[in-house]
Amino acid sequence: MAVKTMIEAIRDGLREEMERDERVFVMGEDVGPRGGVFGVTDGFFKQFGENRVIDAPLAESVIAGAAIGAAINGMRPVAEMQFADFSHPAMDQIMNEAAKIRYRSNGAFNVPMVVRMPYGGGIHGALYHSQSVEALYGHIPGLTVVIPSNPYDAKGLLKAAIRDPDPVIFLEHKGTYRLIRGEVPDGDYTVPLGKAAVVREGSHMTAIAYGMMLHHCLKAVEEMAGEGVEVEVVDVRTISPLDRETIVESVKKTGKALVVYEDNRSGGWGAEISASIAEAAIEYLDGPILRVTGPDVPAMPYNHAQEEFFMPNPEKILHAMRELAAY
Amino acid sequence: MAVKTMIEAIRDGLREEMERDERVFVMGEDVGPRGGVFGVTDGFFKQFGENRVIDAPLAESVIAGAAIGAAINGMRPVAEMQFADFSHPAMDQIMNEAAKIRYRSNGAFNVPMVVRMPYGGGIHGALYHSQSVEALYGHIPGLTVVIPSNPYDAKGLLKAAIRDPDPVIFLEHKGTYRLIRGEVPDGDYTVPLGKAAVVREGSHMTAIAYGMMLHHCLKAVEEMAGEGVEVEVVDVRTISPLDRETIVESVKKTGKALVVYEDNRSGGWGAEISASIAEAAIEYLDGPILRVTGPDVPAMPYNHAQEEFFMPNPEKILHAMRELAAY
Amino acid sequence: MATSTKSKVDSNGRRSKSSATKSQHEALGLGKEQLLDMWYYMLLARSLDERMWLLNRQGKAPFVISCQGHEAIQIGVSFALERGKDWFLPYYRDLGVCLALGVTPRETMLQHFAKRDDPSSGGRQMPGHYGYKKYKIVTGSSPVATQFCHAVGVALASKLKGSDEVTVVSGGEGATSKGDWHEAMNLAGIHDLPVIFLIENNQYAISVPVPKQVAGGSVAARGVGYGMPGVEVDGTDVLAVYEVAREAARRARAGEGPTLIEAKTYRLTAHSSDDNDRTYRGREEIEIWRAKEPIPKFRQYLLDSGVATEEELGQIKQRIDGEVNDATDWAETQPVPSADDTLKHVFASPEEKAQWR
Amino acid sequence: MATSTKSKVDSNGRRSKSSATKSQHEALGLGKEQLLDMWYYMLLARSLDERMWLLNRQGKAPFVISCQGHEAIQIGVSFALERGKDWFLPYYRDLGVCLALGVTPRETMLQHFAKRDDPSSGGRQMPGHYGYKKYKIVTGSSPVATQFCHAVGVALASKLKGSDEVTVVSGGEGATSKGDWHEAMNLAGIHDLPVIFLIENNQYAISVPVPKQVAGGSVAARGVGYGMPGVEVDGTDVLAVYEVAREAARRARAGEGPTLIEAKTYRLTAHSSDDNDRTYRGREEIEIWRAKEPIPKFRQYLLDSGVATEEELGQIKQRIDGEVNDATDWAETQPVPSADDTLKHVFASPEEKAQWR
Ligand SMILES: Cc1ncc(C[n+]2csc(CCOP(=O)(O)OP(=O)(O)O)c2C)c(N)n1
Ligand SMILES: Cc1ncc(C[n+]2csc(CCOP(=O)(O)OP(=O)(O)O)c2C)c(N)n1
Ligand SMILES: [Mg+2]
Ligand SMILES: [Mg+2]
Repeated sequence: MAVKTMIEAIRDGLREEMERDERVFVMGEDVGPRGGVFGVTDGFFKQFGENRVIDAPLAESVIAGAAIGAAINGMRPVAEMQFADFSHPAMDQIMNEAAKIRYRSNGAFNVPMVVRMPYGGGIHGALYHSQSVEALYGHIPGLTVVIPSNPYDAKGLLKAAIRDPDPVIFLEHKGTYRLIRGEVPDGDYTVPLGKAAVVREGSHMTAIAYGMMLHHCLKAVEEMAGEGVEVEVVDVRTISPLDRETIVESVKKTGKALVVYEDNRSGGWGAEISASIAEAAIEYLDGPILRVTGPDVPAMPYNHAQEEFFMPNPEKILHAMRELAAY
Repeated sequence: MAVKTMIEAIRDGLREEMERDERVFVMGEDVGPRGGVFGVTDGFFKQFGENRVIDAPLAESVIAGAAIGAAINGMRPVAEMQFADFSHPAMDQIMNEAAKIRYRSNGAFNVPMVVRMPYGGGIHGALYHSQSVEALYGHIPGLTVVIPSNPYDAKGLLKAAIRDPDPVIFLEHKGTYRLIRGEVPDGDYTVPLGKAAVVREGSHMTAIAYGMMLHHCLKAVEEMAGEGVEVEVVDVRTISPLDRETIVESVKKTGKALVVYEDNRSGGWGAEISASIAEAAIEYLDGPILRVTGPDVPAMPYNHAQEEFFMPNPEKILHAMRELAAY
Repeated sequence: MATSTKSKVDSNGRRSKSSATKSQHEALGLGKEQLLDMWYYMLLARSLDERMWLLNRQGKAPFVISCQGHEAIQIGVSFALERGKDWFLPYYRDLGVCLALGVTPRETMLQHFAKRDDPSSGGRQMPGHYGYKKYKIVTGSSPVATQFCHAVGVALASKLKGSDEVTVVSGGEGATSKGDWHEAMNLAGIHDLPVIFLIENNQYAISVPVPKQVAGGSVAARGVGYGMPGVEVDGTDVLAVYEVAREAARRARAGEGPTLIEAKTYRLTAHSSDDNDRTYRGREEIEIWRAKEPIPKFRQYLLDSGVATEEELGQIKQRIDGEVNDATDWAETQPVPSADDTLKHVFASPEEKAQWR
Repeated sequence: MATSTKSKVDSNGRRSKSSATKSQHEALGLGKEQLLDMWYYMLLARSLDERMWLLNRQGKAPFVISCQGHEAIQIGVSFALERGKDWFLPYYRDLGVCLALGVTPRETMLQHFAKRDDPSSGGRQMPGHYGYKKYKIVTGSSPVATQFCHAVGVALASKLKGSDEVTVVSGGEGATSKGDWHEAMNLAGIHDLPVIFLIENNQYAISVPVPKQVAGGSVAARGVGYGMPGVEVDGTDVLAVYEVAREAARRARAGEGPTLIEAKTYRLTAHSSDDNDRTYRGREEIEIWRAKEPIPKFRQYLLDSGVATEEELGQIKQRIDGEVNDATDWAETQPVPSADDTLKHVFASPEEKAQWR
């Protein structure tokens, strides 16, 4: 198996799906000759041509809305929002249309589309190139929301998303694109939607995270191990529908839970994770369900000091883990 | 004091603010001669004229966006989204612009606007005239999100919202408009933003709700009292910023918490309430933090049976309260 | 101007009626059978619509939204399409379109009563939210104008697949104020997609009149800005609408690109059963338009041109009355949706997933 | 057509240059002082912009987005406004506008280095996200086209207050594809608002060229659809831009309504310091446009028309170099934002609330 970056794994998965199924096409801003602003579709325009690699006008609502229509007419569109921060103009199409079409038509119509969005901060992207949006989309029944944390999952989950009969929001943390590497098999495989993964076993507490935050957790966890505290780590992988079973099982085993997310604290997706635990595992808990999150400010500032203040990191997580361990 | 309906109280509050301050104007679809589809601005066009009661074109994004611009240029716009379900096209303007303008300009600019939205179901409005949106807007720092449950609060909170220097999302449950009546003083008073209210004292458990659900809770609570269980009821009133203090204090006192909301369960605002309790009051809890909510289906069906299945009601709440009391 | 090179249609609107020598339908090559078909569907739409209001007043259906005044537009356009091949993305007034494309009176009444077997939504959506996969009528929602974006996507897929399907998407003039309409028009123009934008301009968006809705006053005049013909047509004249729609469909099928059609008519009822239009429009205005409305106008044409006799038209009316009665009585007795099904169809079921390719 | 009645501006674009008898600036009533002012700001914008790229390559600033190629548009329009009275809602290329309206080189460099005292955002936003309350330049964001909606709101407020302020809002041709642009144009047209829509068409939206962006190919041609003049102008000719902007401002102030201006130029740099334009455009194309670019063109005009001598222009260049060096050296030493302030300005502080009326 070759070691690849996140971006390479996503590119491989997307290319293989387009080679496998000619109904799959990509549409978005600058996905053509430019290959996408992060290079995910680099080389696609040459390989697949302008009919399957479509440079859209600067119009997120019709990018999502036309993907819906194309999906209804037999295609398998993979739409790209250049940044998750710019997906808001498409929220009506994604939340009110794509998510509700199967339900409102009583199963007659369905929307097999994927919307890819780079999200997350820590890259000097400032207020509008750093946002986390999983809580907004995760709250909408009818949408499957995915966040891979490693190249293997990224490729396998993207293939599963493209083959799913319903709309999938596929969120890629920009900080992981080139930083996170891992072994990725050549050729075809999928990773099932809707399943979280225990990526590290432990007996003293459970840390629940996804995307870039998972890697910060794993760093903190090594430290804790040195201090004699074994932390079990759950990678949520599919934000919604949430795999409560895996999370609750782990917490029942360890008795302590720490939820980590980069998004603004109030109403972030970790709140649902925490509430699900408080509902199903209360008598197993030996301490509060703590959260390490971004603060409740509108978004991440550009300057270094304030961006750093905003971002959760291994130190902040470590601090919370020690507090919880001492509890 | 006169007894008024919610809609009368909201109308009075809005009219009084327009009489008090000529910078206040309303803009929305059918707010003019039609007086709004629910009649909130009934008579305003005659009284204030077409410059202060503006029938907007069918375009939610520019209704919100123009309100932002007018606020920046010294006005006090009160924009109306005809239904909360149709506010999605304005989410970019509300979430990325209005909410972030003070922060991104480091305090130089601010947006004193109010966006009113009728929300909520149980009125045969089907998928697109029944939605709850407080979890989506509540998650955005920079926005104050308000949901009054009674006429007194509705008038006082609306006045406070209009006088606030920052953007306020004012959500009005359609089911309460004509159903909920209460005493409302004539003339000027405000109810502070950001403060929850304990509307009923109790010692055995705390029920936390807002909007229409608060009234369903109060019905169930009477039953429970008959069964010897005294339930304390907290009316959240301001969704965000959330008054955690009042909620946590009550739960510390009663030791049990039930959160009720009409919105889809996963990632609904009650998840944040539950997570806040699990973080701050865990050792006071004698039971799980239960939730009575709408199910995770895209939205409320039109037909009676399925709408009823969707809506939380006193019976469902009672069932959960008994379960929690027996715990 | 951008469009003139692309189309024979005069893109600044106002088309002159067909040549005076031949009668209007002869000039269009339409025979008696087609004309009586058109009449049948126009009158069926009107009759079902009137029945729905009756049922609403009787408290048997909580909501009605009407096609009255739009029948000539809806039937004229539908007859320019290939049934079963072309796509239609309707809006809530398009009962006439649905009927002309195959939806039956019984299916219509199942929706009106929100019955379990309503093929559009199983009683989940409000009446008027059409969607019939077997007739290639795409499910619609309440948020105005979203369908324009779906339509360009459907048309894009047709182009990618090399199919010569035509897609028609409709909406009111108020819908043209939405960003989605603009974004869809632009994408359709850029890729010369086989799509027709049909704007049924009935002078009001609930209470908001055209001068407060459409800057410049003309929807058709916006076509040129997207490099496509913008055609204005009398929406009370079914044959005039048929003529422009046929040309638009020809253009689309021939790969010549999209067309914008603004068909002007008047909303004869209140916006819906929840509306009270006395607050914003005068009765005189309504009377003026009633005099021009599509049903009597086409009836008169059929008689004057000698295409049909009073007697023939009477037989059609009888047939329709029978169908409306049958549909109402039958649908009323059909089962309502069950609460147990509320959780169904959020996602594909395991069985549906297993079969998915 | 709707506009012809409302404006003396030929609304299908292409304006002929001013009369040949007088020189261009004389015909416009502009004297030497104003022309040299224009030149100063054009060159200042270019020089600051070039310095920013240098600092970026030196690793001293992580991001640059450029005005190079847009200077004639930005200065031409700014000079048609009343400083301190009129509003401007810029986009990220409008450095020239900001300078001409009063922003200093030092303030500009504070933003570029994201320093604490940056008046646009205190280092919170990326460079190019302008906003200066004291100059009535409204804070902008990254989401493209949202500012068009804010601008019509600002203009609506001016109208409601009975003020004769003019509002100008700018964006690229890519921004016209957004629903917000359309919704704003429509609202402005309906209420005849005193606002100017300035589209700086530089042929690309990052990598997407005009044919894949603007259906029909002309932004100006869309004006008529909103009942407003749509004027196309050579965006490399500062005097031609000044002329159309002055007329648009006159119309707005006189209550004659909005104007759409499409000023055509070329983006001389990559989209930003994060872009590599070799993937989507050829060097030859760039060379062709370099030959027409605004700075040498206006310099030549000043010399040919005898308005200025090489020596005078040399002095201006010297002054600018000094200001750019001073701004850079000074700003570099200014304090950075502090982490402790991260939580500030989410809402008004208690003190701000107490003073709020
Ligand atoms: C996005 C959105 N905003 C508002 C509404 C409420 N609404 C329903 S129909 C309508 C008027 C539509 O007018 P028009 O497009 O002219 O169609 P008509 O009803 O006149 O045929 C409005 C405002 C909606 N359904 N969707
Ligand atoms: C809503 C939104 N979508 C996408 C982007 C990413 N983006 C930033 S600038 C740009 C191109 C803008 O092109 P144009 O409007 O022509 O302005 P120019 O940069 O050419 O001056 C894009 C796609 C964005 N900032 N906002
Ligand atoms: Mg209408
Ligand atoms: Mg451009």
